[in-house]
Amino acid sequence: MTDARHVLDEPLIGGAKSAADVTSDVFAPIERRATARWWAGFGVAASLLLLGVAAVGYQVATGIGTWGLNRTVGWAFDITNFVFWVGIGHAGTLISAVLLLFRQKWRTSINRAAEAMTIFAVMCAGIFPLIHMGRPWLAHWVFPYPNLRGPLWVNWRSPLLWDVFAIGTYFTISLLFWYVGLIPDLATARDRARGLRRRVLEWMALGWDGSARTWARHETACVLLAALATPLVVSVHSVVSTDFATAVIPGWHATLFPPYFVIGAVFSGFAMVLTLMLVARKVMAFEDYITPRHVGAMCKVLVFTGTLVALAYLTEVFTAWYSASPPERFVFLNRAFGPMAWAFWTMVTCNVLAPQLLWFRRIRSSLPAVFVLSLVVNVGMWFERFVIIVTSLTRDFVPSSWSSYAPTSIEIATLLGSFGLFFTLFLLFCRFVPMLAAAELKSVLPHGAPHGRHDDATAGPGRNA
Amino acid sequence: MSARVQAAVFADEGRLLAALSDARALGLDVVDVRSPYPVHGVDELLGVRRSRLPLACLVGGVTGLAGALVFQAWTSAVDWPLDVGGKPWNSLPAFAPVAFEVTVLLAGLATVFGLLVRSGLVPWSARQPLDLGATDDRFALLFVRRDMRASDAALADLWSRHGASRVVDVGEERR
Amino acid sequence: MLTGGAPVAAFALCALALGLAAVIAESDVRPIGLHTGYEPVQPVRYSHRLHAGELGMDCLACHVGAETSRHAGIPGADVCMGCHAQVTAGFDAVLAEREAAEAEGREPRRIVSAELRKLYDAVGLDAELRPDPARTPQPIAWLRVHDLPDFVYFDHRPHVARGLACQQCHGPVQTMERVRQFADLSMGWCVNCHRQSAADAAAPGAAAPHVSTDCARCHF
Amino acid sequence: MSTDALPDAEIAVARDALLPLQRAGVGRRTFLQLAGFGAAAAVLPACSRAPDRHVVPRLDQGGEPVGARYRIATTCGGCEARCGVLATCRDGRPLKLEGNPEHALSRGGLCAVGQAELLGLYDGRRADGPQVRGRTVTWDEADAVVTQALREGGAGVRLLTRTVTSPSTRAWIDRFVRATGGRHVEVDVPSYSAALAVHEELFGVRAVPQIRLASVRVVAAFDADFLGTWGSPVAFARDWAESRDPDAPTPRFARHVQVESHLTLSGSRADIRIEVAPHELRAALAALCAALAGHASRPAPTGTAALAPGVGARLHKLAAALWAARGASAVLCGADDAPAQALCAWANHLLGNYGATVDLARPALHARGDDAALAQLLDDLGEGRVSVLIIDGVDLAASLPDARGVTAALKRAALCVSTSALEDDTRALAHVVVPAPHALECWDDAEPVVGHVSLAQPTVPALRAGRSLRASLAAWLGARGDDFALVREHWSAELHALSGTGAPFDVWFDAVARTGYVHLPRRAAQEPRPFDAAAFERFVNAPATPVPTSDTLTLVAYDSVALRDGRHAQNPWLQELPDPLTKVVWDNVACLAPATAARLGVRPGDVVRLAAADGSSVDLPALAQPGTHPDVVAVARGYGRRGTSRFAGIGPRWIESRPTPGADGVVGARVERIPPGPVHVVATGRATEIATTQDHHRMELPTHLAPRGGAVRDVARAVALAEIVAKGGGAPPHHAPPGAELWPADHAPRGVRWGLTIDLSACIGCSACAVACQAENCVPVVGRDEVRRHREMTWLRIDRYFSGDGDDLSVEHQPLMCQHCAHAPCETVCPVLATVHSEDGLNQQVYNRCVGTRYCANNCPYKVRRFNWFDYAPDDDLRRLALNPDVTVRSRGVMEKCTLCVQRIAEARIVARGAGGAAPADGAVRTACEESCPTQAIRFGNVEDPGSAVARIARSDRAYVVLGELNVQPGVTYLSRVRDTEPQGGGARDD
Repeated sequence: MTDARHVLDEPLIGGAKSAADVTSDVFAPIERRATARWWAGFGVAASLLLLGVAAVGYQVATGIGTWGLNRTVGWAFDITNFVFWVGIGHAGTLISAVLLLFRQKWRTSINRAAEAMTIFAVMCAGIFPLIHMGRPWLAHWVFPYPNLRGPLWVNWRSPLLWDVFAIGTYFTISLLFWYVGLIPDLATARDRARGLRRRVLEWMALGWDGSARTWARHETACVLLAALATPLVVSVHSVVSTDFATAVIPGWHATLFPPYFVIGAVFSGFAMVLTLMLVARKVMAFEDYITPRHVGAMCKVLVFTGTLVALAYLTEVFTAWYSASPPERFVFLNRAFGPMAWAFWTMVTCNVLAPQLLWFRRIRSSLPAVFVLSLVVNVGMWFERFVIIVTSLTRDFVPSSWSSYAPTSIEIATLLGSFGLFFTLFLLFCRFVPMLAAAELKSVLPHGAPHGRHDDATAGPGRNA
Repeated sequence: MSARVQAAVFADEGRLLAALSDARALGLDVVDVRSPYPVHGVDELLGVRRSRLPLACLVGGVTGLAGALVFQAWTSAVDWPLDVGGKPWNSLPAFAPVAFEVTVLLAGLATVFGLLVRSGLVPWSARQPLDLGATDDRFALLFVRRDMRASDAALADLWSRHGASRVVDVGEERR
Repeated sequence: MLTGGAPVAAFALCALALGLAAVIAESDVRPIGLHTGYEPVQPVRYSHRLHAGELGMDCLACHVGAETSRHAGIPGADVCMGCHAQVTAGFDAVLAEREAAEAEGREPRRIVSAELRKLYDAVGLDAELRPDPARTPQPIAWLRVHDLPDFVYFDHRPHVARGLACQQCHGPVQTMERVRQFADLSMGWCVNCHRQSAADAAAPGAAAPHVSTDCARCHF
Repeated sequence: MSTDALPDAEIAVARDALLPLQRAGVGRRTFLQLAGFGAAAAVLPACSRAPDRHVVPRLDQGGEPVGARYRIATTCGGCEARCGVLATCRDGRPLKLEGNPEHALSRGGLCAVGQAELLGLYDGRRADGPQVRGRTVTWDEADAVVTQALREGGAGVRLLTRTVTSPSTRAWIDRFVRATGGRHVEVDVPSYSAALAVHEELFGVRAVPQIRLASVRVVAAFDADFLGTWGSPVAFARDWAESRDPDAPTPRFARHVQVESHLTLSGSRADIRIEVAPHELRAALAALCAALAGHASRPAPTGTAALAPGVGARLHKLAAALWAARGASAVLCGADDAPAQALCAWANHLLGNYGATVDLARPALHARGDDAALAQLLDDLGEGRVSVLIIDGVDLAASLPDARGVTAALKRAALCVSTSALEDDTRALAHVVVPAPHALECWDDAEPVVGHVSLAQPTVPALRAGRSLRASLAAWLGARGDDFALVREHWSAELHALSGTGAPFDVWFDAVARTGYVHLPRRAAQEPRPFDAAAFERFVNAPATPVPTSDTLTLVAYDSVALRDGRHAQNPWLQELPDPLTKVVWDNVACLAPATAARLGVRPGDVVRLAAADGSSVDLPALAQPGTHPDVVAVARGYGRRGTSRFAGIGPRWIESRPTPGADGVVGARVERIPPGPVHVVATGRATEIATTQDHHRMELPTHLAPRGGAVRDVARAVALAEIVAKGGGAPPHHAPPGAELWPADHAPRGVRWGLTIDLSACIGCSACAVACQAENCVPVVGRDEVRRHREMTWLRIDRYFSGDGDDLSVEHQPLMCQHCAHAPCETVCPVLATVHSEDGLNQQVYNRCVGTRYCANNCPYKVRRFNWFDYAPDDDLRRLALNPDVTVRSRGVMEKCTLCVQRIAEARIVARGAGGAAPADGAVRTACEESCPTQAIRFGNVEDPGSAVARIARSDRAYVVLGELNVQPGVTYLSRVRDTEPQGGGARDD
């Protein structure tokens, strides 16, 4: 039966690995000295991060005026980057939680890195609502804590406050989910380590010993967290979308936004996962674990979500037309043919047209092509948020206040800095944390017992003797 | 007096399960199984009860939902009602997103804390990890010899029959 | 080990974290005026206990602005001179000099206390308390005790008009040798009094005008 | 621990801040006088828990409570119209200027320039004491130098002033001229010399007639921007608004026809606007006169020249309307061209307007300059006949074309004395500077129209040592006395008797000082002579004005509403005031007709060179400005002044910021450098970014983006007078009744909802409200670069929309401020409750709670919220004294917007309750914009009180709310503009 399954389906992991092979493969990169390539990547990422830190420091010290915003366009790069990064995070949760619930075992090769990506992306995202404040040192006022002002609470009706709770919860749950899944692997690393490294890992592995009772609770907890994370991930981008959807500004004021944003987030997130995986696969020598089969599956997700995004674009335009509201209609004409049409058409090209190439197996199986397409989608999804936020704001109701927007060097440096932060964290993650979920990989090895099939396993003890 | 705990180490989960099954038939007191990934079937043989984590999760979630709704309504409509854009004091629909997020947050926190506390997974955990290879590719069956009718020989036979790679003494039983 | 105590532990931890966050965050209100008990040493040792307490002078006698202006105001030296052109020293000192002079059979000399000398210096009077053109009058730089943040508009007039006693906010000044900040002057302190007054004003039969807790009563 | 470093304390305060005063180097004496009650922050080391703040009471308070406000009646010194002013003062200094309702001419209005006079007072660059050859000296030393020169100067003494409106100063000038044997030369920029000469020749009265617009039924203005800069705009605007009341049961609506070569404020408000080039103006007047002559069955006064097609017909219609309104019409001419002025006078004469709406018996005195005398003076200077030249109030070197050699001529005076307190081109050439005090710090008087006299009194102890021309002349004549004594003496000797009062002088003078204004009925009227037809013939047969050749344009240099002739070039409020018509700040531009700009291949911002025939040239950024005649390039005067280099440091400085002055180091370009008339306009190939507050100038959407059925955003609405007349005095209501309420009635009305009504029909776009708001609410000046980035901070902006072009051009002005919506979109989105609604219907913005997410501004459909992108420090520390102590100064990172002058509401409520009332009576609270408005277009009050003025106005059929379809329920109600676009006697609309 198991053999039949293997015949019908490519193995999830190539190279006929044993559990010990998996252990040594997964833990080798974090146990050997860093490669020159890693240092090169880290150098670039850390430099970008430093640039971003300098830009943010200058902006906080000098004023939001160092951004290209104006009386009409109050948000641009800041919230674009925020929504972009939140969106990037979504694929990680989806892969780890939704695919877990659907028992999609191919997730095991990518879920750890995808979850890490989620956490780092949410960290990048979280920075922007903070620094976009005119007085970020008062950011704690968004929390409803008892105070000596009466007490004065917060405005629960503000989508920005919902964001605080959504992003806070999302980050917390993602972090917990990730860490809970990481504990067994940390224990493996601990048991392979010596000296100070072992001390640290002992502390981090929380005394994990692989006990059957603990495993049982661990599995339950993972399923529960996955069940919580799945609606959470939908809610997070829905809440983010309400920043715009509850506003009166044409181009923002759209009931379509929650599903539209969620699907866009999954789309952009999968693109980012692909980008990272294709790089990690090469750099970390994980070709046997991240196989063309994984890439193919993700490409299919990409073309599916990309098509849904295209549908959302069409629906948005249709709703505007059908509303017969002149400002609503205008905003879409203005997007497509106004002064910022270049951004709109960039978005359409990258998000709607480019992913259609993935219908072709030849392109799906060409890793360089997929890599390029994943980058294109990332760019396109950044522009989607830029188009929604900026073009809608520049020309709203009163023509006298129509305005334009151009980023300053500080904003560009801040965007680069957020990529710097993301990649710095990701490279550190590759260096210090097992990048593949070793325990889970072992459970899906061909000789391992499939879940719920212990009959098979007990029936063939000598199979790999 | 406490008994000594011993571990029989296997190279794959199939042998472990078979050995576990036979050991229980022999009346051996199997206290635990250590494995690099969850081995299904062990729970039943060990008699592990269903986890009550879902209950913790539910309690956390319900507390979060109720707490968030009550707190939002109280701060907005009772403690300091402020006219915000002409909206009603108690803007219940607007309270839904935060209520949902707090529900998930508390449910998740309760689950994880439940897991950690119940399993004793804390950084300062007193348990010394045993060097059984159970975090790599070995499967260990931990047992205590206590009031056992089976002889040492029967036991040795059991282990060799199931291909145990080694049997080691791992220390005193902690109860 | 806890049995079934996981949720309890979880909530205890959450509550602790939230409480800690609140304590840390609340530190942001301290700098703006929670200086209850602030009692600076003033350039002149002026005693409110003596003037407002023993002598029973009305607060508004010196702080004239409280009824007619936003600021109660610190009286100018001209107000002090209204009395202290005549009263130049404490009663005991004057009495002692009079007795000494009687004993010595001479005219009593004018006694000028050290603190009042500072006042005369300020208005530019010489030793004989005559205007001295050589001296430049120099106003007295008092230290402000009750000080609100600059983004708060406080007006004495409606509070005095409503019949609030000065002591309600400023404390028993008539017993203070040196004035001390009495209330914490936090926003909550203001707001809760406004709330109470609003409730009182809304009570049936109350004649007092409506009291508001609108932000723009104080912040604009 | 320093509070200064802490966030909450960052919202620094104007309240009682004396520290800046000390920094600004105000003398100790002044400091003490000002220091009614001040606190200076002195942060001590951590020896006490609270940061010690000193409070320094004034030594002698005289029982005056600290912080109480009072008003001093005085007179504006911003221009020669000399409007009445009430200066709101506190603690010995003025904080805000308001129009004086007692003044019979300005009647409570005050223009943008008048409002900004306050900032002129707090100018740290004003000279402190006299200077001789650049060295600061004592008054005695300076006087010694001048009197010595005067003794030796004899008949070579010249006194050059702008028109002197002060009777007491004029008396001293007369004495001075008699005593020295010299001459007094008056000059106006722009010149009214031709009008004066014409009236002298035709009627024997050398004066500009006083125009009474309140009772006219038709007014035709030829190149006379009487609502903006010509004559006495505030008084004219009030009269103009009174003459147009569409809400009366039978609408009384004077038709306003403007004939002009470029768009002016008056042209923007005209019912009918006719574009003619400057060289055609005479022909246009001639055509009008010919048509009028036809109505009167008299021969045309002069031959008529060809006019552009269509113009003649429209002038014929105008003539018919004027003829129908004989005796109740007015023809105004602002051109400094004698034949045109003569034709204008002829028309008024024929229409019987003299003595009715055009008063020459009691004429205006605001313009008495004599170009011939000025030319003579320049000749005298050139030939070395001038020994002492005293210049007061005129920047002659900057005002005349370089080719006239003013600079060289001025250098030839043996002694040149300037009274300018601020650096200018003329003062730079003077040997002696005896700086004049600011109008708000000295005694003065003014008689802008015969018999209408106002008194000016100091509102603050002098911040800078200065002396008025009157006091200087008196001193040089040996009569010691300060301005108070000199003014009082003149009033005692001359004016008291003319007042017709029975009261003794002291009583009368005190009463006048309280009201600030007095009418002198006994001031002798000059009876004009009968119309002198022979003199008229001489004028109209003068040589024709040069006609531009096909490759040249005619340069029209005009006064801008803000800077006028340039005397306010150093006032940052006025520099940053968006021009009502171009919306450009901190710059003057070459306005070209859109067609002309296209023909020349010039895009907005391209720098063009205007080259005159004499070889002089000036470079300016071009702007395609509708309403400009195709043959004209119109440029504002008053820019490119030497003193504006001071603004190099204004505005925030950061890595991408750019300085406010242009490449020459000064703000704008001095177009006065080249003579008006034909110029070659060529592109230089360079381009700059003009700083404007408005990018889109039409309510029509760009055609390629306009959805079907939604091509126009009708935010500023207009309605034809005929529609109102047809309905019997009521236009159809524009707004649908509010829809059903979705939410429970949690916010029951409390009987008070503050709101505004804005009558777009009365609004002339003069921007007085904008500056008044800036002055009242501590709105910072941000500099050119910030405005270029669209970060102006004005709480009240005036949107200006064009529709049509050329003769069909229609211009709307719409003041827009926070609409105080009941369902405010901004409030819902603020996460920290920094903007919420008050019980009395205000949309409150709590600066100290604001964390600066800008979400509210994004979600504001009106885009009226302003964000503090930086800390906007004033360019000059003394300016801090102009900050309103009752309004928080906002720090960076904080949102702000119109509060409906909540500090005034608070004050009124406290006063009302103190007096035992529950709420302020209707009219007791007036917002700064309302109070300043010359036409009373803005009204403030409780809209929930059915008896209030605003509630009454809001019931008008013209009432609508902007973007009513959003159902945000604004508290600001607009009234559609009414425009009389068709010939009298009915007919179809032609707009």
